[in-house]
Amino acid sequence: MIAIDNDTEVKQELLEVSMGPHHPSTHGVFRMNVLLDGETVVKLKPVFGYLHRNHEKIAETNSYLASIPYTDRLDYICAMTNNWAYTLSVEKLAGIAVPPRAEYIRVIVSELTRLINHSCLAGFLLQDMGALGTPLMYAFREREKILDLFEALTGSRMMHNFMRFGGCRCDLPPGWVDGAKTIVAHFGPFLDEFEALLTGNEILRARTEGVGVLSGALAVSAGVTGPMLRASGVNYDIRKVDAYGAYGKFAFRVPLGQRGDVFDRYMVRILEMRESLKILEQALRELPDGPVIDPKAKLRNLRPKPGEAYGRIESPKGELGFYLISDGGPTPYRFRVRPPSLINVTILEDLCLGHSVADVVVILGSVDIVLGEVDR
Amino acid sequence: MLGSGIIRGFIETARNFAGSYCSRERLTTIQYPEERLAQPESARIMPFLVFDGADPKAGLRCTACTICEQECPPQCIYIIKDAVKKPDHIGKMQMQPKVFDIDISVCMGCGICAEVCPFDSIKMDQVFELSSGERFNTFLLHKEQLAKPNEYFRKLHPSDAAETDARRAEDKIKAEAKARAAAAAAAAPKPPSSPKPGPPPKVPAPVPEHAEVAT
Amino acid sequence: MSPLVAVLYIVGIMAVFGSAFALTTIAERKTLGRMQNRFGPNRVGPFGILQPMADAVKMLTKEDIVPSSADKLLHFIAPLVLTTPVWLNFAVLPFGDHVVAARFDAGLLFFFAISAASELAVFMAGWSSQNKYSLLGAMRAIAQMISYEVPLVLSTVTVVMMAGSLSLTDIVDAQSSYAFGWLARWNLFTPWGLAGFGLFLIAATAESNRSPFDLPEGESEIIAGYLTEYSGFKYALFFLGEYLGLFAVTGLGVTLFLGGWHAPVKALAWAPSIFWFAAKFAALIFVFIWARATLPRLRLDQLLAFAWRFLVPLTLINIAAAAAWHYSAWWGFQGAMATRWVLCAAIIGFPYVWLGRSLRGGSPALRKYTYAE
Amino acid sequence: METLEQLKARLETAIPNAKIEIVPNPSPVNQPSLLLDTESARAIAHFLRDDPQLRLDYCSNVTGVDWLKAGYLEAVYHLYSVALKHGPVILRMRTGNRADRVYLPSLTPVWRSCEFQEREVYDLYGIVFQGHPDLRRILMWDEFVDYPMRKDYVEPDDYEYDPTPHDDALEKARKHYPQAPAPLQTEAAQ
Repeated sequence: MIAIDNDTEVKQELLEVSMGPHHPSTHGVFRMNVLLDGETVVKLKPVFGYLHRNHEKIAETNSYLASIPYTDRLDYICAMTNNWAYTLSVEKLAGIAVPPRAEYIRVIVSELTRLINHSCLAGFLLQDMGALGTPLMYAFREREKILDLFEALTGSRMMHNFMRFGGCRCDLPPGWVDGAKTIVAHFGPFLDEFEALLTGNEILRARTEGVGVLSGALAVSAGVTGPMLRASGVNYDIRKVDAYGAYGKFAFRVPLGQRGDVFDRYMVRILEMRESLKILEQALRELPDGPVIDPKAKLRNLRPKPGEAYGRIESPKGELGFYLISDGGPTPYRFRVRPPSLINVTILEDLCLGHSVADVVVILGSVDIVLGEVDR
Repeated sequence: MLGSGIIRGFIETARNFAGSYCSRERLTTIQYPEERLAQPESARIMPFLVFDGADPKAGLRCTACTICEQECPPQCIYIIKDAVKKPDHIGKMQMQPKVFDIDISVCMGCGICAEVCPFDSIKMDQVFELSSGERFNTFLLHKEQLAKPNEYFRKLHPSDAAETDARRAEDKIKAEAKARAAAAAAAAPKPPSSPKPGPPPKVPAPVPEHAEVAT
Repeated sequence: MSPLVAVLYIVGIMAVFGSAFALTTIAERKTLGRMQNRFGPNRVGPFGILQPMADAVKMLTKEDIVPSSADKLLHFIAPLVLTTPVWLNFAVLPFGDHVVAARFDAGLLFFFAISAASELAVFMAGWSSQNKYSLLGAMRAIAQMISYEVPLVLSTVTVVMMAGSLSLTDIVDAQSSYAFGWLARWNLFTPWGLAGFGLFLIAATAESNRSPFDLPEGESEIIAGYLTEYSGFKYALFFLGEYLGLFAVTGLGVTLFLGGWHAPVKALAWAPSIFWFAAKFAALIFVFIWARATLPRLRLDQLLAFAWRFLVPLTLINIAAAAAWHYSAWWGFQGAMATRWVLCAAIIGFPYVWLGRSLRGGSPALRKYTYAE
Repeated sequence: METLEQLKARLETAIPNAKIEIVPNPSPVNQPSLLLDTESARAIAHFLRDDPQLRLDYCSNVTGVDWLKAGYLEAVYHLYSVALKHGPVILRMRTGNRADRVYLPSLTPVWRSCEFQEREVYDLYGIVFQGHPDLRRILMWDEFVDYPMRKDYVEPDDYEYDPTPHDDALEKARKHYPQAPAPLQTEAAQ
């Protein structure tokens, strides 16, 4: 800002803007204290907590089973992967095995979730860039089909509450696999269409290339995970590193970005969706028969032996981990969620410095946070 | 490049614009109050209580065991046991709830209560139009409002209900056989003194009806 | 012109473009909806046709909020300053055969002079609201509108050169004949006219704050820009003013490049002249809506760079192309027409590629992505 | 990867006055951890990050645990190596008590990912991380006084009117609204 004081001396002042929580791009649940020089960001501090409900404390007073529906609500776009991370941790803590069919089903629903998340993310990113929701609507159009599938399986469109310790709550209903195959077959052409609308678009490229560059070294140090880390060129995918579930059985590749800017983050997600389609094709083709839950696994009254376990999976947003301590009682002594959204946003200020307000919104969109998970 | 990407985008939106007039695929809106999507069998919204027969009080399957109350994640179920017992479908005397309240403003529809219920009593409803202009007396449902007949359950979840009904019928046959055996055993050494000869008038044996519904 | 006719014109223009505003809002929302695989508003009246009425009732009954720290007077008059002068733009537009309110000899000049008033109103709104987002929006608007006024005016210079007049009626008359006996001689069907129309359209989009140049009110960035602190009727006035500005500039585009009220082919010349104007007008409005559904928004620095480093040079080069077209008109050899086209296309085409490349900072190669197994 | 015992021995030779203990983990998953002393923790962290055999360059998870009976707070760090793709190595640090000696060295200078997570532990458990660049509350508001994740935390008695009270909420409602409004009376009448 330029203010002219009494001596007609031109003075430069910084403008402090509180972006959010009542800002169209932060959806009422996130705030950034931004210091601007003109429109250039000089300082940026994210403020959280608007959606804080102390999920961890609630989980420490609830039984192990009763926490599963709460995990649906962490990252409310990807309830399936949240379920999986939690059940995986409890299975580690209590030493429960999962039958192969259940592992396959888990992979299938998780990869479908990844498709939902990444396509919606690209839509939201473009929405923040001012594309008036058109890409978002196309993404939602495809998402609806997957949600229909999830509803037929779990009874709920978003809050699935599907996985259980030692497997899954129920088996696939008849005709489900064929429905999934159809969706997978149609998703590739949809992605082509989506990319025709977006990827080559000069405006999109001008807005995203060279914006919010994240170096690989900083990304690793800051604990950034998921597509954002891989967009910076670091090859680290927990599906490959840990090969949890049935992921070791599938052939898929991990796309890596070069420059770590917003465009790379967008493209890595698009390419990751194409790899997910490959996993889905294999998993749906080779889905084994058998039980979907370990018959010995207890639904209620789970009392793991005292000890602790940290289980993690590659959720669409990054490493989602659950750290559990049991004291032998019916409730976890300590229940900790390692939320990828919160930790990925650590470097928001580093990414935004020197860019304009308009870029802040785009960078925030490309980080891909869900406040249900950031605030818990 | 140099505008070709933008033109491709224009073609894409034009395709969707034209497609919306000729293909359902590109006009996906369901115009809700007039059009409705069929809910899948597994759909779950809020819990309800199942009762057998015609009398919601006598036929209520709930035995007030409070397992659902303990397992409910947001603690929205509230049960007080009644002092008076009543017989269940196999004639065994069971507790019954004096108060069974579900606070559906708190309930998150996870379905864990239905999953843990060992008496097939609590099941998930599929009514989703639950909004109300009155928040004080509408959202705390009592057992009178929660109780729904078994036919209703069969309509909502046919395969689940078929399985439940078959199991319950089998239980009943076993219990009757056991009672007969016990009665026979009791009759052999000394004259019969059976205090409870089963509850034949109580349960209207839902087996034949169910067979029709399930097919 | 008798006062009675003048009053008729005033009433007619206000009625027609006032209802065009209402129609455009609903048409825009429905078109956007269709492009996004949904219906758009279809609840109020048959096919949602009464939606503008519902919007109007909503707007007028909303509370008028004035921030306590605002400059009350400026805050109050800013929407009026925007909306009032815009009407004057329509005075010089020829809507049909002899249907024009004021035959100014310098009609085009008058048009641009009047439309510059909107910048003042926008800055008044942004400044008086005492809101940081409003101020950012106003500053963006000023930078954008002043920058894009230059290419907008320059892109029309070619038309003025060729018609030899600033009067819009004369410009329409200059496009009245038919080539080969059937195809209208619109400016659009010349190389400089085609390029000029494209440049004009881009500049006009920016000038009327339409997507993808809607930075002054870029919702996802600065809430609603200079409109942030406006509500109710004042907001509606701003809305009206913006749409009227868009209509005016669309009408100008029709007049300058699309032959005004003339039919595209001679065989269709029997239709009323006003119909042709309206049809072209609607088609151009559709293009604006289409762009809104398709394109993301530019950033301010990119927007200004685009104006000064791409549009302005290209409009100047377009003038050279027009000159080349004009001075080669006497060529009479076999294939002269084709040669002239190629020449003019080259004069515009090569700088287009070169400027476009330099704007993107070098070669626009697609990135290669590696995969880890 | 070497075993935790080998690692401990190597750490003790590399950092002479380090006091390290191995905390066993009896659960089926084999995840024992290292208990560090607060004085040498940062040196150990640097060693773990930079040692070519370990290269634990990625601190995944930082969390607090309140051991009410034992009387101390604990910070737990889960380390992985992105470069060598192994892990986890789990570090623990314990405070002196739960009241005034709640200071631990911050590992944010070593791993940037600890920044928000240590703030969260500070916010919810009240462990003060010395050397943290920006130790403020993160999830709770700045004026909040208590530490809500501690086991002895008592939630403030700030009952807001609940239209459908039952159980504890009903007790609270009766306490806060002795003149019970209509729904409470119907509830009480039951």
